[in-house]
Amino acid sequence: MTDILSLAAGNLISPIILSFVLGLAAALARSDLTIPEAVAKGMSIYLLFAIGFKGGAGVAAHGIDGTLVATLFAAAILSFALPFIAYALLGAMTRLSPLDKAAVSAHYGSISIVTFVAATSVLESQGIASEGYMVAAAAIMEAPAILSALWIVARTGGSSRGTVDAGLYREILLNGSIVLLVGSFLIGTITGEEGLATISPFIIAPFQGVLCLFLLDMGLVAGRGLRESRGDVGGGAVAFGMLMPLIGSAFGLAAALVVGLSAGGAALLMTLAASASYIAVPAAMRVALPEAKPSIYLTLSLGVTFPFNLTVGIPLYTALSSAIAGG
Amino acid sequence: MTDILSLAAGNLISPIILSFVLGLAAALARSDLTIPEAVAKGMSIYLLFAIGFKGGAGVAAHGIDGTLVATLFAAAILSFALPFIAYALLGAMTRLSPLDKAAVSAHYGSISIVTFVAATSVLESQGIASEGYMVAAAAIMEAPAILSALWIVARTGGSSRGTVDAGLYREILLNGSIVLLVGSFLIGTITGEEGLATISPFIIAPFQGVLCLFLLDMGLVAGRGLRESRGDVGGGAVAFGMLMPLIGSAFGLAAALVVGLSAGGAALLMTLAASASYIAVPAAMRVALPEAKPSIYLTLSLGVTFPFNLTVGIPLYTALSSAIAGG
Amino acid sequence: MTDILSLAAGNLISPIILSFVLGLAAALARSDLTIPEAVAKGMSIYLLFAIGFKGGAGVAAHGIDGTLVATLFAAAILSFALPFIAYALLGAMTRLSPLDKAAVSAHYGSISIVTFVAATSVLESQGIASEGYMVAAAAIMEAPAILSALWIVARTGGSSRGTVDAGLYREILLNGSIVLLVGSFLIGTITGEEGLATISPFIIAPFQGVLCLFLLDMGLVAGRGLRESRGDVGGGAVAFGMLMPLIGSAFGLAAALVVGLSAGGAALLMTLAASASYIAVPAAMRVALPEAKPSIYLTLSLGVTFPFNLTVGIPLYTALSSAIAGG
Amino acid sequence: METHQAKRVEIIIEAPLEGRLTDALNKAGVTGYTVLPVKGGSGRSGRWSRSGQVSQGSGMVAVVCLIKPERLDSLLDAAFAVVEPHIGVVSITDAEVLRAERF
Amino acid sequence: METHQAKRVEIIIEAPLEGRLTDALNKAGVTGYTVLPVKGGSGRSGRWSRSGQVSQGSGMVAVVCLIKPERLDSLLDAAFAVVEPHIGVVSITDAEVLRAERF
Amino acid sequence: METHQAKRVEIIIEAPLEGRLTDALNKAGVTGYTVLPVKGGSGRSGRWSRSGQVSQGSGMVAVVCLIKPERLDSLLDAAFAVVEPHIGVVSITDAEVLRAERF
Ligand SMILES: Nc1ncnc2c1ncn2[C@@H]1O[C@H](COP(=O)(O)O)[C@@H](O)[C@H]1O
Ligand SMILES: Nc1ncnc2c1ncn2[C@@H]1O[C@H](COP(=O)(O)O)[C@@H](O)[C@H]1O
Ligand SMILES: Nc1ncnc2c1ncn2[C@@H]1O[C@H](COP(=O)(O)O)[C@@H](O)[C@H]1O
Ligand code: NA
Ligand code: NA
Ligand code: NA
Repeated sequence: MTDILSLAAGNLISPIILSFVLGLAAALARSDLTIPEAVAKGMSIYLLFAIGFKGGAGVAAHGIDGTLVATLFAAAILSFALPFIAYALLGAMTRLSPLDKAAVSAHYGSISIVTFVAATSVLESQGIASEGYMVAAAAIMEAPAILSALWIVARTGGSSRGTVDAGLYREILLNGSIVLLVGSFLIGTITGEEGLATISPFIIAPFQGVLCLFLLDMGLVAGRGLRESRGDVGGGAVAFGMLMPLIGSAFGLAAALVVGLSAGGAALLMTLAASASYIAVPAAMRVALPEAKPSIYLTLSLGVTFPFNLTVGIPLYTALSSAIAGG
Repeated sequence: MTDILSLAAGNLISPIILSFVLGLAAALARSDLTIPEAVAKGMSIYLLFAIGFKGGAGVAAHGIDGTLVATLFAAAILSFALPFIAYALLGAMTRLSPLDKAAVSAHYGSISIVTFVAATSVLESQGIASEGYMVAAAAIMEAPAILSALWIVARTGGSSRGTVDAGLYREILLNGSIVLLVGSFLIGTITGEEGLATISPFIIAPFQGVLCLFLLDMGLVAGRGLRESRGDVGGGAVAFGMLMPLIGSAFGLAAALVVGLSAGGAALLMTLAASASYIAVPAAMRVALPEAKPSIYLTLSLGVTFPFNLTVGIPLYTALSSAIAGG
Repeated sequence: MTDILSLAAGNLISPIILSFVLGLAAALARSDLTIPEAVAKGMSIYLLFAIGFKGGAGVAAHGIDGTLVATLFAAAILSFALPFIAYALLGAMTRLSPLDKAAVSAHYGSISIVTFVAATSVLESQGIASEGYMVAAAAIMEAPAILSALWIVARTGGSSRGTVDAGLYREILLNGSIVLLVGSFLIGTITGEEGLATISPFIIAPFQGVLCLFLLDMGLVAGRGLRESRGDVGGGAVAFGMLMPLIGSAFGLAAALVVGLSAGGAALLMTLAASASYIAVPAAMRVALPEAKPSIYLTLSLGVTFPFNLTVGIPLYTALSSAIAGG
Repeated sequence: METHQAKRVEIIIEAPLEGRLTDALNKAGVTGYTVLPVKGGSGRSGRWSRSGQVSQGSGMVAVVCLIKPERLDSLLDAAFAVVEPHIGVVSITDAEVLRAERF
Repeated sequence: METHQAKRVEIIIEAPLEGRLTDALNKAGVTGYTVLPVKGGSGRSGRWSRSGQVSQGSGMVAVVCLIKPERLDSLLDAAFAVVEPHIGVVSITDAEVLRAERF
Repeated sequence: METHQAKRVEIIIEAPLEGRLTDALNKAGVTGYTVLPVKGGSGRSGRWSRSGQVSQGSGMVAVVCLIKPERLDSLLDAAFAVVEPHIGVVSITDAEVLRAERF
């Protein structure tokens, strides 16, 4: 326990976390500090490309490990299953409408790639290795949760006037971040160490620094969201936003043990299961469940769960996985 | 021949090419992956600045070689002359209107700087040296082809209602990419190795990586263009888009031999002659020949010739120039 | 004197200065070269973050020196006082209206962070050390000058119909660049050398290169401003734009000697005092003194004083401070 | 200069629906429109702003259509079907255009 | 399709005043508006363009409000108080809107 | 609040022609206008979108002019001379403005 706490403290004063805190504080104090939308998108493209490529190069270096298929399968199952748990939990903890509950559930079954990235950099700084194909697991977990949420809406008779058509399914599956993550993972796998060598001064050396600026922006966006959505999100929902990642991570750990991942891989799967989407899922919800309130699902995902995972969650998952799945 | 093929294969699985392919595939599959316009422009400014500076620093390091003036002169002649060949070839191979033929010809006399950049990085990876002032040749080749095309239009009595005025000539000559390329070339020449040392962690180390993301965007743009212009571009035009670069490169090789360039320089002049503009010339055509269809000239330049040069052309030109001008 | 001149000459042919000159020349020649607004803002965020972080890490490494508080105090006094001198000088040298004089004065009491950044990189290239907390002095000097200018307007009975309200004060104090500079300074101080090590490939290695592109953009903006404001700014005002930095730097030097800064720190305080704002103050003037003409204050700040400091001022301040405060 | 009667329809809608709206317009025979970026706004669902948005889902766009008056109704029907469950707003203004043959 | 009378008010104003304008609109009970980015322009105070602007203070924005005709005056009063000392322009157009309950 | 009759002219044109259009407007005595960025669009020459455009030549812009009714014709003549061979569209709406002295 002391170990976990000291790890958490060490994590808390890293440039990454402090950059997030700076953004949060600036937004809450109503500073006019902003990062242009195009620059924020540019950084997110950089991070996706870099993390995908590194994962792929890792697979190329260490060969495809027997657990690859099992891991991807487990990841998909997690993403499908977690929304049901989230939905039930929201029913117990909040008074949200069925549509809002379904929309929130979709976010928690899916993943936040920047939380994943932050976890990989914590692992790196502690010298813990992890399977390169965890990136592919991340990509796989983006979409299934959305289907579960739509299924919940249909089953519970909650009728939305949104559009659920072939176009929507294509958009979900070919979402830019999935395509970029899978694509760069494949490029990394194909070009391997040699490919990585030619571009590592771009995708490895400056990675932590870009992550700082990106988290600064996440802090700004989260802070602005928190400021403008007071009232929509009650205490029960906030508690959900901190309990659900713990539950998710427990399932992630169980899946990692069943599959046989390394301690690092287990920490990453826990992080994925614990994290909540803030890009792919909100866009899909706008189309499919327009009556669900963005101020609820975005505030929970970005304003509560994301900082929770960044500060408390990741050190916890890392410590637990090392204790249980590790050597 | 086997050599060329294996070189081509090696080239094909580089991160650069695969990034382009990823973009192309994503666009054709109608993924919503996009790179913000501002980021794409920012990367192109970076690439122009870096390539110009490196060229200039190269000239500063190796001194101005007797062939400099002859090379620039030959480059200008190539740019003036190639549109006439392209125009005649288009007459034989397609049924395009005279205005469309003239507009397409202007593109093929001018150059694509990113094709040039890709060729320099292939040369580098094979350890083949080239003259730093090839960058200046690239800058010189941007504009003359436009004049030839306008002259063709005037001569063939094809009347366009576009505006050809002093403003247009200033825009063509002081086009942003020409100014940046020439300007950074001069800065590189003036500040030399010392200047390069202070900024090389910016313009050299991450260069290949930025090029990957830029080519990802080129793939996205080319793919989207291909998807939306089906029908405007027939089989004859597509064949032209692959034959013309070969013809252009033959003229480039001849010019390189006459001038006495090194094998690397010859490969670059071939690449320049083979490549087709997609920035400076389309903008000039919009003003000068508004009736010419952008869907034709952009599709040919970006959708056919650019990928052709990237995958087949550059390895071919490199191999040929090594065989003929080398050793 | 010869020393200063040769230093100035050495400074003049650095990539940084030449990039600025390139931008200026391109804009004056009416080239269409532009850097997208989002990219320019992204680079300025990068520079602020990097310079703040480095300053903070410097403080963490060398400990808080006794002169810290005195320096910050002196910086605030300078920023408060310089507008009064500027206002009097403008009265003697120009026929501007009282509101215009007040607005210009606010700019000269405040600071230009990119001038500061350029000075730090000149110091670095000459191996002159400086106090890390000079960054904090820069942040502190942004705002007080605005208050002085508003006070001058009130005192001289010049009535503006602009809005001076609590909102304005919050905007001035929580201006994005102040928040980012102070925030990253604190992060640097907290995470120290260890934090710096994780992100130095991002904030140190490519710094000079980014600065080149940023100065290219500054040149473009300054050149475009000069082109469009001819007539508004007379000879007297231009002379003010070159005399005022010299006067400011003299006060800066005096303050540095009183406080006991190192030669490097003195050069930076001189530069801060000599430089004129072009971000925070113009925005505040738009709100508070809308009748003051932006074409006057922006032309003086960006078109006259900024290039003056970059080319003549910084080498002069560095040489003087080394001669007087050094050794 | 000769001008012709037309309607200017402005539809402000969530960015993820832009494609669906323009597809619907195309199906209704409306092939001319221009899409403007939107920086921020406010409405019954609160205030929002584009800066720093990492999420593609959260922006809006403004689609402007110039159209012959007699075709207005089919445009509005098509647009309404897409906009209805969503948060966008639709406004119509009388306008005149040059070069009627284009609309 | 049924439409309702409305006014479309377009206010072009310096970016640093956007917040003050929308606050004033909110106070006047106008909670629906859309902000469009502006790329450049020209007026009595000369030409300007957004490209390469490093200064947040120097751009402009266009705020578009659709509003019930009877509420126009209070909107204009609120807007004018903010715009008056500044360089922006305000224009009003007759419009029709779908879904009147939203305005 | 007192308002004055005006015309709102909106010209959508290829970005490389923006400078020529505004120069022509200036020559015709029209010195007030605002340029809005355009994100994409569709017309007789097909669909296009700004995202990922590497080419400065391929975008469009919208130029909005508020002008006294009596000066409309000279504006349209000037604009039409530039727009005519190109693909842009021009629309005119009746409007009212505050502060007539500015137009
Ligand atoms: N009255 C209005 N005038 C202009 N734009 C509006 C208006 N009402 C809503 N909007 C725009 O439509 C978006 C969604 O509105 P709402 O559905 O009311 O939340 C807002 O963010 C605004 O951009
Ligand atoms: N007549 C007009 N039509 C459209 N926009 C205008 C007009 N006059 C001024 N503007 C806009 O308002 C800004 C400030 O105008 P001014 O106060 O006249 O300098 C200009 O830069 C334009 O963006
Ligand atoms: N009816 C229309 N309404 C609004 N914008 C249009 C219309 N027609 C064309 N445009 C715009 O003008 C551009 C060129 O149109 P076109 O010349 O028809 O290809 C399009 O890409 C649109 O941005
Ligand atoms: Na999850
Ligand atoms: Na060529
Ligand atoms: Na100063």
